[in-house]
Amino acid sequence: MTENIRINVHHVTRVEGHGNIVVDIRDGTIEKCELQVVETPRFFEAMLRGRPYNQASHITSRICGICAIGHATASLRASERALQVKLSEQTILLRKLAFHGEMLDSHILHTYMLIAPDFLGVGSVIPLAASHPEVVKRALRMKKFAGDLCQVLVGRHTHPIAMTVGGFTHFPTVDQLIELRKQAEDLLSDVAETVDLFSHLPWPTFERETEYVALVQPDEYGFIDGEIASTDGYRLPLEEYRQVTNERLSSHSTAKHAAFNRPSYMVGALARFNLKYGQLHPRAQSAAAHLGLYAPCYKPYKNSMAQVVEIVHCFDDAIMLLDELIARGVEWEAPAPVTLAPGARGVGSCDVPRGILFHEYQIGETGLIEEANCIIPTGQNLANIDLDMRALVPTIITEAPEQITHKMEMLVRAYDPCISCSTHFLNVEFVGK
Amino acid sequence: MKPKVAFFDFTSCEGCQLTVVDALQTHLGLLDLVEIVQFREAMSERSEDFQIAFIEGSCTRESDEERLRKIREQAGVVVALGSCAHLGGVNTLKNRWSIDNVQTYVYGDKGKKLYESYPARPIAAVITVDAAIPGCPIDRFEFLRIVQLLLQGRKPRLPDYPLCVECKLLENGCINKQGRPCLGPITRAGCNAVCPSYGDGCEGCRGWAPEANFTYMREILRGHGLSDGQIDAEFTMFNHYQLQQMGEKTPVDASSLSNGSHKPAPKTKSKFAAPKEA
Amino acid sequence: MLTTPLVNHTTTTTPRAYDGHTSVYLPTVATIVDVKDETALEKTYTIRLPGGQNLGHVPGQFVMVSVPGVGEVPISITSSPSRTGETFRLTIRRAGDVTGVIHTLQVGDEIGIRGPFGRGFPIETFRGRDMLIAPGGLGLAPARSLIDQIIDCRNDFGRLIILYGARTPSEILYMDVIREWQTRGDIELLMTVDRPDSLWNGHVGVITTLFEEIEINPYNTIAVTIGPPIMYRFVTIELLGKGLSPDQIWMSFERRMKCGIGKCGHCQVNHRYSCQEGPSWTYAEALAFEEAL
Amino acid sequence: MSLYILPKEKLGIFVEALKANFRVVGPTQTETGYAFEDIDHVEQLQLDYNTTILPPKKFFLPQREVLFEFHSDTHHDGRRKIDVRPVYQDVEPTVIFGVHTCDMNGIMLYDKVFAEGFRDEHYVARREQIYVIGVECLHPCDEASFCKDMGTLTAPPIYDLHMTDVGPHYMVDTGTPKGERLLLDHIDVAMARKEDIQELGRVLSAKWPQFKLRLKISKDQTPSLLALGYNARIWNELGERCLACGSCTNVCPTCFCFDVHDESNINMQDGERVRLWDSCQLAEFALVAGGHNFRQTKASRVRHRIMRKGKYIKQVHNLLGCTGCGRCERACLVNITIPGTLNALHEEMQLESGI
Ligand SMILES: Cc1cc2nc3c(=O)[nH]c(=O)nc-3n(C[C@H](O)[C@H](O)[C@H](O)COP(=O)(O)OP(=O)(O)OC[C@H]3O[C@@H](n4cnc5c(N)ncnc54)[C@H](O)[C@@H]3O)c2cc1C
Ligand code: SF4
Ligand code: SF4
Ligand code: SF4
Repeated sequence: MTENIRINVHHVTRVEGHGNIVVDIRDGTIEKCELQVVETPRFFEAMLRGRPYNQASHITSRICGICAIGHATASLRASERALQVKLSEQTILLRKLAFHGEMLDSHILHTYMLIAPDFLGVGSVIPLAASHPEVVKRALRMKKFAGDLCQVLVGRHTHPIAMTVGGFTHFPTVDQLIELRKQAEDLLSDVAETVDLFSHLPWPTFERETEYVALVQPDEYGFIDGEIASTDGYRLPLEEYRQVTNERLSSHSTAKHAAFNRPSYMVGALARFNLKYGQLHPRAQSAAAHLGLYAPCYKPYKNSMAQVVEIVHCFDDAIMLLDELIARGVEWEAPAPVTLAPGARGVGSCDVPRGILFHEYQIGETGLIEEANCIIPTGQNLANIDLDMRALVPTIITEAPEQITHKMEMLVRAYDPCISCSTHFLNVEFVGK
Repeated sequence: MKPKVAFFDFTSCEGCQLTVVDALQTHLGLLDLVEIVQFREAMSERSEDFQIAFIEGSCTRESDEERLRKIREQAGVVVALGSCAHLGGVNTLKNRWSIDNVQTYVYGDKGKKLYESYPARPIAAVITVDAAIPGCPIDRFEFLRIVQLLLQGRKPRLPDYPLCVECKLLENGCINKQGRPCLGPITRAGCNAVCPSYGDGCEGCRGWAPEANFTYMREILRGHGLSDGQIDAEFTMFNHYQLQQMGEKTPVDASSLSNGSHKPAPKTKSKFAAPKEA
Repeated sequence: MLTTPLVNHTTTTTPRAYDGHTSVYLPTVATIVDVKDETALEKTYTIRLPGGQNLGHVPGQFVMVSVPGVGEVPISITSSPSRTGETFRLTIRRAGDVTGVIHTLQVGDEIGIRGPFGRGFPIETFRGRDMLIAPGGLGLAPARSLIDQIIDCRNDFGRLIILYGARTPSEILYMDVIREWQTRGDIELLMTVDRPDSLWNGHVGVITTLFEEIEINPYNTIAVTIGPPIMYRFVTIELLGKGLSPDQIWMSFERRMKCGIGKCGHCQVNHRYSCQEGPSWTYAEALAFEEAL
Repeated sequence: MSLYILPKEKLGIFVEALKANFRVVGPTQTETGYAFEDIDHVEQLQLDYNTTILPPKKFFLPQREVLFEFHSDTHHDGRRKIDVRPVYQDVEPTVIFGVHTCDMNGIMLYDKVFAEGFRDEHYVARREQIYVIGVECLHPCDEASFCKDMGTLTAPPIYDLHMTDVGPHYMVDTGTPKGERLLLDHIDVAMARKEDIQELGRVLSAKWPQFKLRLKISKDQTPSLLALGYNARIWNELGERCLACGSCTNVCPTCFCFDVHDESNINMQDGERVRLWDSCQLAEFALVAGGHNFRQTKASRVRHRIMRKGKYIKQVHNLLGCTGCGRCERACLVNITIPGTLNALHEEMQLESGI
């Protein structure tokens, strides 16, 4: 039995952003066990002050290259709710479809390129391409669809172009949608093989129950708008998100930790799965069964498994949306009008690959943003990661330090942390509140 | 022997590295030409022995300077990857206020001292940079072209004409002609006018074209009914640092900048200097 | 071999061959048979076309030299037609992308050649005249084609005066050949450098200072000056001062070129395409267009 | 040649019949205006349209055109070997519908530039397969056009077919034997009768008064006006304003300057030499190695463009370089226009000479 262990993983790899894992065990007791976020702070909320509202989605998509469409969507929803914009049905359909593009891109990247190498015993996707070429090729085919979907709808995945307050500035042609539909259809066998691949991996069994929080919608397993729900039974409208996120500062990270009813909670694919398993597309439900994933699941490593389930779900949902759009045709629409008023406020929220994301803006009469607040999923997960690590360490303490390190890294990676995003947090007391 | 390349990130969204990953997916042959020895976002293997360093992100704190200098010492060629590294980019929006102001706004009075920060700047403000791949995010085809040029031992060149050239070749309806702002006429081409092609005006993420005519760009935007403040907001989305730098020597709308003549312009204070805190 | 192209453009149809025609833009693949270092910046390449085919040029013309993957550049032919059998020579300065890569090529390597292009010097009309040739710097490369041609039928011409200016002694081209010219006895050759080194004991100063040292018959002299714009402008003034009329003064205009066949527009001097109607022009012709001088 | 009558309701049949054998392109409506695009259904074809953003020159000289493919390789003996193979891009039987008379003048110039002198086989190969179907302009496109000034309101003799809308039907003039065959092979049409020809005459003479003149001088005077005005003040004023964005030349039906460069594939051995549209308004156009730029200032570049339009091209090809289509005026964001410039130059020259 090891009495003293010091682990210091400087800049965890295969995650987005810079984080260090620090574990310090003396005489068998954990002195320190934390994920330190060392990403440079970026101050997006501060930057937004004084900018025209229609720039906000373009500025905030730059918070994160992986969840760029997510940030843009949350930002647009915040402005739109503040400015009382009524979206057309077509806009809503196109937004959902673009969102699936990002969800797929991110989940495929994470499961195949960042997680799979751990299980298949290689350091990264580059040797994986040599050892398991068919796996990598399949991932690339699926990722290409995700990329094409984003490109056709909004110009590109990283920093979408065509999304604007009230609608879109560019529309796909029906021919392009038909082409995408065909592409998706052709990939269904790849999707099935993906499920199969991940059902055979040796998933760690570590388990720790916590509170799971996600957005819920009445009639779908959706990602945009809705209500905040928790596995502890709470339901809140978006406007009251502060009650959930409750951020507090932490001295070991430039991101702020969040706590709702317990010391920590988890957001992301597993949280969504636990909360709304019943709303998944049938094929996604059977994929979950094939993977052996049942709600509720308290195994954080299986967050990646829930992502695989969501890949299936998003594929099917994208095909449904494509069918609907192809059937109704796509019209060029001018963005819906805005109503400017003094001190208009709005909260926009969506459940991005890594969990719930909130943007809140106050927009002045001239259309300039007066106050802004953004709460990022990884920020909400940090406290939970720390607690998971503390619970994990005693169970593996007898293993070799490299093993321990590896398992810790895998745990952090399972959360698919988007550290560069997480370095934004509030403290803003809105004036007049 | 294949040249060894490494990727580094500073303050950024990692979207440019993601674009590199995309480029590797579509052009796997790139791996036959170079050996990637460090790429934290995508791989765990790591080596400090490299010749070409691609650096993403701006420098936003003093302690990052040391890391940058280390990379510079090791690398034969340093390439700024994307707007943040090349221009300072969107990170420089915070430079409109004092650091204390933004720190307090985001972290509160108690938290602000916890995290180090200083005005954001391009990496060229800290170390010598041999080439830049502009864009937010970078264009994957330009990335591949520039890698090729480096491998041929040529000096990477960027288009030195405005975006409108590419936009016209694509036969897009002009955004400015529709009365909406587009910075195409003063922005360096190379992205294949992707924003106007998707119906949105260019925001200048690739930096200014060498002959950018700010005076008349302002006139055009005024014609759309934009106030000077709104025009500044348009100009500064990615280029706040550049405008600030120019502000020390020349006013942003000095006509002397616009006509290819290089006579020095009169000294005036930048319009883009940080506003006073309320 | 199939590789993904590096451009995000698509062509509307698959390119297909247009049978029976050759493209004017398609270079002939030629072989480098000799490389000679001239100065730190210039090398002379001897090039052989397939089957040793004769280039068929006149002095003052140029070829377009291609390095596939890098580009194509105009280069004057430095060998004279009288000495061009199965090979011809180019002297190339390392000035940028294409020329930089050319400098890495070696004997046996292949390059692309198109041409010869342009209007050369109408050497037939020079017969019987005194020739004053005043090249500056790299201008000696195209001038040498003319000089060698004259030497090879030396009796057809009157005096042959060469005034050559280089920036420094180390930048002097073809030193071995120049020594030969100096010893022949039928060439009056004066050289100058702008900046001498410790070994230089010749003339110092810009090329125009050499004019003080020569007497010419203004009625029977044809002058040819090739060099950078700043240089030929001053040389022209000297020549006019010596009593030459504008149509007795020939010069060469080098502009950016992309096609060599009068279409791409880059080399235009007012309405004239210097790749076609030039690069050799008389001063009298040049006077008619503002952009020339 | 001969005149035929094509009833309007038969246009669709004609287009469909052509589509069996040809790529058919024509003016279509876009979000912001009109553009020449492939015609999939006849409803897309807009024969009464305002000038497109890009002229039909894009079918004659594509924006990006592969000239040849290359392969370069290092041989086992260490020698660098190269291989080249010409490519003729976009060579396919194409019918271009609805070409305005101004744009036909542009095509006429292109034919001189590319098919005469050194024959550009890439152009000629494509050109030989293109059928031009013109359409008579019966009213001005908008205030930007000045075709009447430039004498381009009548069709030049380069069309294969030329259509005039005379109400219930189009009168179709066959300009070439191959045009006539194209028509007769694809649709059943009657020859025009005497009264049809009279009707055509009425329509044609009714159109002229609707077109305004914008130039203060006649087009034949532009070369001499420009010769006089080489050193005019106006060039500096325009140079100040110009954005050097190249839009004016890219949209111009008579601009044909191009750049050539090499694009290598990722393996760095195979690649293509391509030609791309270039613009004399861009800084690099006349720049040479070593840094000397023969047209350093924007003023000198604006002047070069106007000189080409009104003088140089005329000197070289005996056709004016401007068709009065007004595209450059529509594209320019700082209002630099051909009529405006020529008129201002005319005024400046008059003032100078004290008239
Ligand atoms: C008629 C003529 C004859 C010439 N003869 C010689 C000679 O004998 N020896 C010699 O060393 N050089 C000669 N030059 C100059 C030579 O063409 C340039 O040095 C060369 O084009 C530089 O190309 P680069 O790619 O190396 O440089 P870069 O600076 O990388 O140029 C980029 C591109 O611009 C164009 N370009 C740049 N400079 C010139 C230029 N001066 N002329 C034409 N195009 C240019 C070319 O297409 C070139 O590929 C001649 C030029 C002309 C016009
Ligand atoms: S849309 Fe923008 S880039 Fe395109 S032509 Fe207009 S101003 Fe130029
Ligand atoms: S259009 Fe402008 S903002 Fe958009 S990618 Fe290009 S340079 Fe950047
Ligand atoms: S110069 Fe302008 S008006 Fe004349 S043909 Fe060209 S685009 Fe048309």
